[in-house]
Amino acid sequence: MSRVDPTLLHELKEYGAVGIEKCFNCGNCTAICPLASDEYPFPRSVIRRAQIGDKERMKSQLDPWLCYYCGDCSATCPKGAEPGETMMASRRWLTGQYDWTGLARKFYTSLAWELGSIILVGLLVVWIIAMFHGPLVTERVELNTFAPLHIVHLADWVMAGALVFFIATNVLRMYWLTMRRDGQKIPFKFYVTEAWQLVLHALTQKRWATCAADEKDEKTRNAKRTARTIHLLLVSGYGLMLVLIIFFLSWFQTDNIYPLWHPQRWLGYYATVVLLLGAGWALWGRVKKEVEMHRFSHPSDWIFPILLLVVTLTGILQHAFRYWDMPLATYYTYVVHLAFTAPMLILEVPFGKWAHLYYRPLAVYFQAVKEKAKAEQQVPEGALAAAD
Amino acid sequence: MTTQQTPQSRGDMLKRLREQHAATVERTQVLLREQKRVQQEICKVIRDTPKSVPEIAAAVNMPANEVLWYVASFKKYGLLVEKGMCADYPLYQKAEEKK
Amino acid sequence: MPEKLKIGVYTCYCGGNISHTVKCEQVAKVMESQPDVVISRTNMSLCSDAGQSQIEQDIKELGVNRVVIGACAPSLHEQTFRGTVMRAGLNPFLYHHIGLREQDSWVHTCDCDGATCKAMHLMAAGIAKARHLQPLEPIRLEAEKQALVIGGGVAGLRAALDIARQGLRVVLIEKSPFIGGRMAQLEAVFPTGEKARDLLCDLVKKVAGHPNIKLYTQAEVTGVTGYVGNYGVRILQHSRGVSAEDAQALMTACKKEVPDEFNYGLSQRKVIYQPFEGCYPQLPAVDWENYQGEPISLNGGQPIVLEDAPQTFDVSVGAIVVATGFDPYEPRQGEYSYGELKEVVTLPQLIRHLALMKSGEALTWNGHPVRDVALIHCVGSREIEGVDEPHEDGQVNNYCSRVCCTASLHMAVELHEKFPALNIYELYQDIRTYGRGHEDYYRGALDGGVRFVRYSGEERPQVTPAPTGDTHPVLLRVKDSLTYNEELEIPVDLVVLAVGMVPRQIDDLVNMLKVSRGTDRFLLEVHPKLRPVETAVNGVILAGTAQGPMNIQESLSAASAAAAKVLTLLGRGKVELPPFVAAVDAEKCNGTGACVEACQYDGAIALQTFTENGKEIKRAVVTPANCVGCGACVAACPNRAIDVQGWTLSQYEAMVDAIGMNIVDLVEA
Amino acid sequence: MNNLKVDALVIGGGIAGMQAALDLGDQGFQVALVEREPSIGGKMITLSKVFPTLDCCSCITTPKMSAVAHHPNITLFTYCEVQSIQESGAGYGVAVLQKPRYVDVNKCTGCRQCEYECPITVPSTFDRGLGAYRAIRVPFSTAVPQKAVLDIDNCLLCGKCEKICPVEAVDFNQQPETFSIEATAILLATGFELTQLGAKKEYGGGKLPNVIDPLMMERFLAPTGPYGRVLRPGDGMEPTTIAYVQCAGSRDQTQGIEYCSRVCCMYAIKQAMLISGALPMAEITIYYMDIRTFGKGYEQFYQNAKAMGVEFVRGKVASIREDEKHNPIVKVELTEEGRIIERTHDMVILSLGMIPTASPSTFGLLPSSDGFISLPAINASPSATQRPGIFVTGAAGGPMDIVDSIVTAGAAASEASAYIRNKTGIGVAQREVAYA
Repeated sequence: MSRVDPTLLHELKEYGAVGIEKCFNCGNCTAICPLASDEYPFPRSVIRRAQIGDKERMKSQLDPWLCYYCGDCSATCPKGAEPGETMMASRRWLTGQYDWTGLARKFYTSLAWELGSIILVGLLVVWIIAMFHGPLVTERVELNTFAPLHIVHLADWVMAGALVFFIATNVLRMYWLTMRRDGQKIPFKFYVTEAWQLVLHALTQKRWATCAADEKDEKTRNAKRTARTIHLLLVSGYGLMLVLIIFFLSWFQTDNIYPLWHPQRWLGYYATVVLLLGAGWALWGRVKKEVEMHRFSHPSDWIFPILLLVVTLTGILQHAFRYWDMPLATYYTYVVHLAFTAPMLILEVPFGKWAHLYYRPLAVYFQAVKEKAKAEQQVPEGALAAAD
Repeated sequence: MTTQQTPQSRGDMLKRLREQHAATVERTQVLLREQKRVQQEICKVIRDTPKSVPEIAAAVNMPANEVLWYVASFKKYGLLVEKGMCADYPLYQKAEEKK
Repeated sequence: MPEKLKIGVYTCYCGGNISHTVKCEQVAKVMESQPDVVISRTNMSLCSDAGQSQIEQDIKELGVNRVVIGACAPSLHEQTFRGTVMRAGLNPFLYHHIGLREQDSWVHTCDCDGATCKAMHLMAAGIAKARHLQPLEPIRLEAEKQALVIGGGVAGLRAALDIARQGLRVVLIEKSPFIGGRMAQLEAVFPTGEKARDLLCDLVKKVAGHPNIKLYTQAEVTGVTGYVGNYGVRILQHSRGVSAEDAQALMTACKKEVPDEFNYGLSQRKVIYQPFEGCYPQLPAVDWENYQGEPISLNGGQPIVLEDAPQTFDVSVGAIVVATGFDPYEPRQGEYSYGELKEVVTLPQLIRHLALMKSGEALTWNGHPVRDVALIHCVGSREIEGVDEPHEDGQVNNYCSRVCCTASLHMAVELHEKFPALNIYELYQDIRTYGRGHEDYYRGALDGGVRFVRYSGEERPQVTPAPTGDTHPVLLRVKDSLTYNEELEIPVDLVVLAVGMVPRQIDDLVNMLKVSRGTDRFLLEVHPKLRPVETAVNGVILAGTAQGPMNIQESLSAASAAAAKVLTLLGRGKVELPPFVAAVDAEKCNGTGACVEACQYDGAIALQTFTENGKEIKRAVVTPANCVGCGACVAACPNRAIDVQGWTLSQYEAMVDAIGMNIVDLVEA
Repeated sequence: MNNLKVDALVIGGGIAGMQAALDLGDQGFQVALVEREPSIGGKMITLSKVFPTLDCCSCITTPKMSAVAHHPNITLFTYCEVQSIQESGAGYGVAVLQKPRYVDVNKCTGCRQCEYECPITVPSTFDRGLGAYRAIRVPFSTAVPQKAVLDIDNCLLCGKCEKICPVEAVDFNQQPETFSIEATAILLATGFELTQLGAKKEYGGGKLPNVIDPLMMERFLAPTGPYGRVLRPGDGMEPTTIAYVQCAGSRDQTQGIEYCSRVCCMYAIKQAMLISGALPMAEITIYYMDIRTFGKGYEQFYQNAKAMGVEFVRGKVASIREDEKHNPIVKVELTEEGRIIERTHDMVILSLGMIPTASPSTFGLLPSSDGFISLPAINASPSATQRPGIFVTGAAGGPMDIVDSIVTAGAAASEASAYIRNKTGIGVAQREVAYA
């Protein structure tokens, strides 16, 4: 028995849901979806919970994360209810629900909050550097003098620590809401045996391939494949960058110019190219609105790729200035670069759009764990029946 | 309106019309040959034993839906008759020639 | 010298309906050998043009002078073939129709041989009868070029106007003191959003101003005699009670108030009243039922007691259009807590409630603001036997009322537009927005954020008072199939029941007109496709919701179609009745009077005194127009002096003999 | 051809047009009926049986066709197309094109010898392409008029038909002719077409051989159908599991048709019942969103079908593919359970929607947003159009079933007769009425 709550629909609209009220529950979206299943009959499961305002179920369901927004549902919806966009908005809403600080909710529902916080963190970075930077060597580029590596690295680790903290606590909440609420007993062993799924899906987004494989229309299929490939490249780009910066900062914040064969050069260039490609593609797509997933854009859909693009561009510039031996330009670009990088990482990763980086694979992992547990529960019953 | 014509003038008129509708006539002549060929083939297959549409299709190497269309047409114009069922498929056999 | 009998026999395949069971070719073959048969044929579809032409040809070329057809039910195509026979120059009653489909092939689908044998018997009996057929002439009577329309709602008005503007006279009677019917109680109408009363006013103006229409309000039918073309209808009309001079004063002075049925009891009205502004006739009327002789003081003067002086008069009409309309279903006490919880209302009530509100006023009910409202569909409709409680007559309303879905979505859209903050729920089984522009209301409601909850007729929603301390006064419980059959609780301030349509209480009229009702209790047409607005009683035509649920557009169409039928019937001032009526053989009748006693129909048969050879003798005389040909007199006559034409005893005997024949003899005959 | 002056011109010889013509003719008006096909009868004559009474369709239609043909006040023009409507005098001047039949209708007796002689077989449009007829033929067995028509586009011009014709009716010299009809009032009964079978690509209509339209199914169920029994068109198998996909051409924004086509629920249920009769072992599933059985006796009809074992599944079918045996596989969410199923059927019928046959602009009328003729006074005078004296009946004025079409035919006839009387000043009494 659940009590109908008319407010949830309005709440979701604040998170950018469009057309959700138009849905007359025909089930077309769920049946056309290549990823939906009996256990996860989305998008309609999500739409329906939203329509009747079943907040508890909304919070505890994994469904929104299992969708990669291929857009089949929206393209074929007889009522123009944009189920795909409802899934997108539900992911934002869920991010807000998992986040205990309340910041995610603020960021998604208020552009002022989001932009304000980004600017604030950016200015803070500028202020800190302005206050505590080392001497400005103008004869040649000496970045490590301007911003001593060990301090930056320390700040890096502190930031990483904070990120880990926020992510871990939010993930714990996600785990609590999705895995513990429905009373299903899940043996711990499955969390271990299925852990590989987490890694696999985080790295490959394997399920996304199903969306394209099911598509009959060649043009749409190619578009879907391209979307996944570019997204994969993008992920590899910032994943790589993150690893490089956190563990190999000394390669990057350096006054040396490495030879081309050095990983700093080719790994850096690779990451830069795919980041440019990915962020640019996302933004260009949102301008053109040709494919389903880009027809509607919430502010958060713009801000994250813009930040990514700016960070990449400032990174390139900084690299170029050092190459051309322009000390001041290098230092200033460095400050600007950090002023964008810091808010992007601090705000977008735990509280913003970037959070889907870990929520989605986690959901796939949780789904796998649940299925294993369910299968195990069912087997003895079947076995008993057979024994009878 | 029709006027009484001699056989001679009729022949001339048809000839003239065939020239006028040359493209249609050419196309329908091809169609006629094809239809005759299919008719002969199908009739050969079902002359002695009744067969179902998929069986005929396999024998004449044509898509089953096209064979069915021919079968329906032959049935309508008395070229074949239904002769019982085999599982879910009705069987068809060539009708006996009317004298 | 009697002409030589030449019988043509036709066995119809009925497009397979008969031939799938009956071996028609065998039947035809056997019939060929029956005496006097000159031709026996089969046909895939005898009623088709080709089939009919064949019969015509045989009559003309082979000299066939008796036609026997074995086909569908005579009710379907006897008339068709009479026309065929007549076109070929033969008397149309020299033809006999055998219902091979209904009486044989449809009831013996599993027994082909038996059915074929039965068909042979039936056909042989038909041939036997045909040998005794005599030419008959239909009874031709002058028809009154005037029609009666019963009911002054939108259908009645439209039918009256359509008949009148083509030159026939119309008597339009309305039971209540004002015309307009249910449509007057509506506000905006779908799918256009026009004002109902504006549309109605236009129509009323045309009707009221038409020279061919006589309008009687507060009038009802108290007796019907006669037959198509010549109905005598007795009408009782109550008096208005007030005159143009004293009406306003009396209305002001009148103190007694009763619940106003125009607003479904949401307001009070005086017993001298006008239901709404712009009503027609404008003159107020006295509600005699509730007035009950209470004295009224005019300007402090002597109290006056108004008196009803009902008048009775007769009208002669050729046809009667029944446009008695519908009543909104009145839920039972306790049905969805109706009558128990103040927060449960019907949709018509809500329409009136909104109409009574001032513009810009917030929506309240019973003094409390309404924040959440639920509309429940199919109340009093689509009821299921064994699940829903039967009504007084033991039946359930198992039909769909057709208009409630669109009406309630229309309401939802209107509520959303007027009160955007309102949360609206629609509890439905199937959304049936079938008509042009209707689906737009469904879309409009969805776009407006109306929540839809789908229940099953097997488990209707529960309306209960909310536990104390709840945020809302009413709690709905419903198993929602859109949410995977989970049970939902919906707290609301107001529950609106989208009630269906039920026929008006017109038992007296139905009995007087001898029309029949369908299983849904609405009046029954002859055939939904062949004669969709006619009843089985010749000259009694249906218009609008008396026949079944309809919306305004459909009522108008049905009314116009009814008018077309009346015009076809009465347009030429003559009607023809079938000649199958009793006929007395003067030679055999000796005036026992048994027939008169047996007759159930007024003025159909009577004893008259004749002077013959100086002796006064009594004999029965039939008035064909009043006789229905039931045959009661035939059975009563001890002298076999009466026969029903076309169904004489000798014909029956011949048929029975043929039926009783051994099949072998039949085949070898 | 001489110009004709009539009281009313009915355009379209389907059930609505025929009924309107009969209603007017019975009242004594002179009526012309123009039909573009070689026979009147419209869509209804192609049907098997009709809901909710399950009368055989030809039992209702053929007598009406015959009545129209024999009515002394009705002049019938078949194989004719209305080209334009101009206001003229007290009414309208209508230009009509008589298409050449290449057969002299005055001579032809409908003996069909030409049809048997003709060497070319072509798909029969009467059987929606699944049956066959010859290039010269009587369109169907109950056609009115029962006259042959030659399809010149598929003709060999071999002259065999001309030679065999016992009455020398075949006339290759016929040319299209235009004539005009002057009418005081016009009744539009141009009817409907089904939406395209392939319009929704997810359903594979037109590509998958065993996914068909409902009028095809009507032909299979009709006793005069192409196979004489119910077989699936892919390979002639008697189907045992049959599915109906409701709203396959209606209530779907992606197809540009948001309205309800009103008849599909009932015809699907009716066909299901008829199939159950013809193939007692058949399992029939109807996939639907809302069952709209709103008419008189319709709800009971639906309940009877349920009781007979027809399965009703709530869910809009998302896609149809086929297996290697051309069995269509339907994918749908069982919305009441939240399960997604893929179910294999032998045959799938797409319950396509209704769209208008003729563009309203042909008659100088504006279409409504749904494409049908707009009805400016829907709640006052439902058959009136924007032009005075032009009335609409049947499905030309929106999707409609036969029962409603017949009622609107009566209504349009009533409106038209009042209009004609008003225009010509002829009252009922003065009118010299000829009766059948």
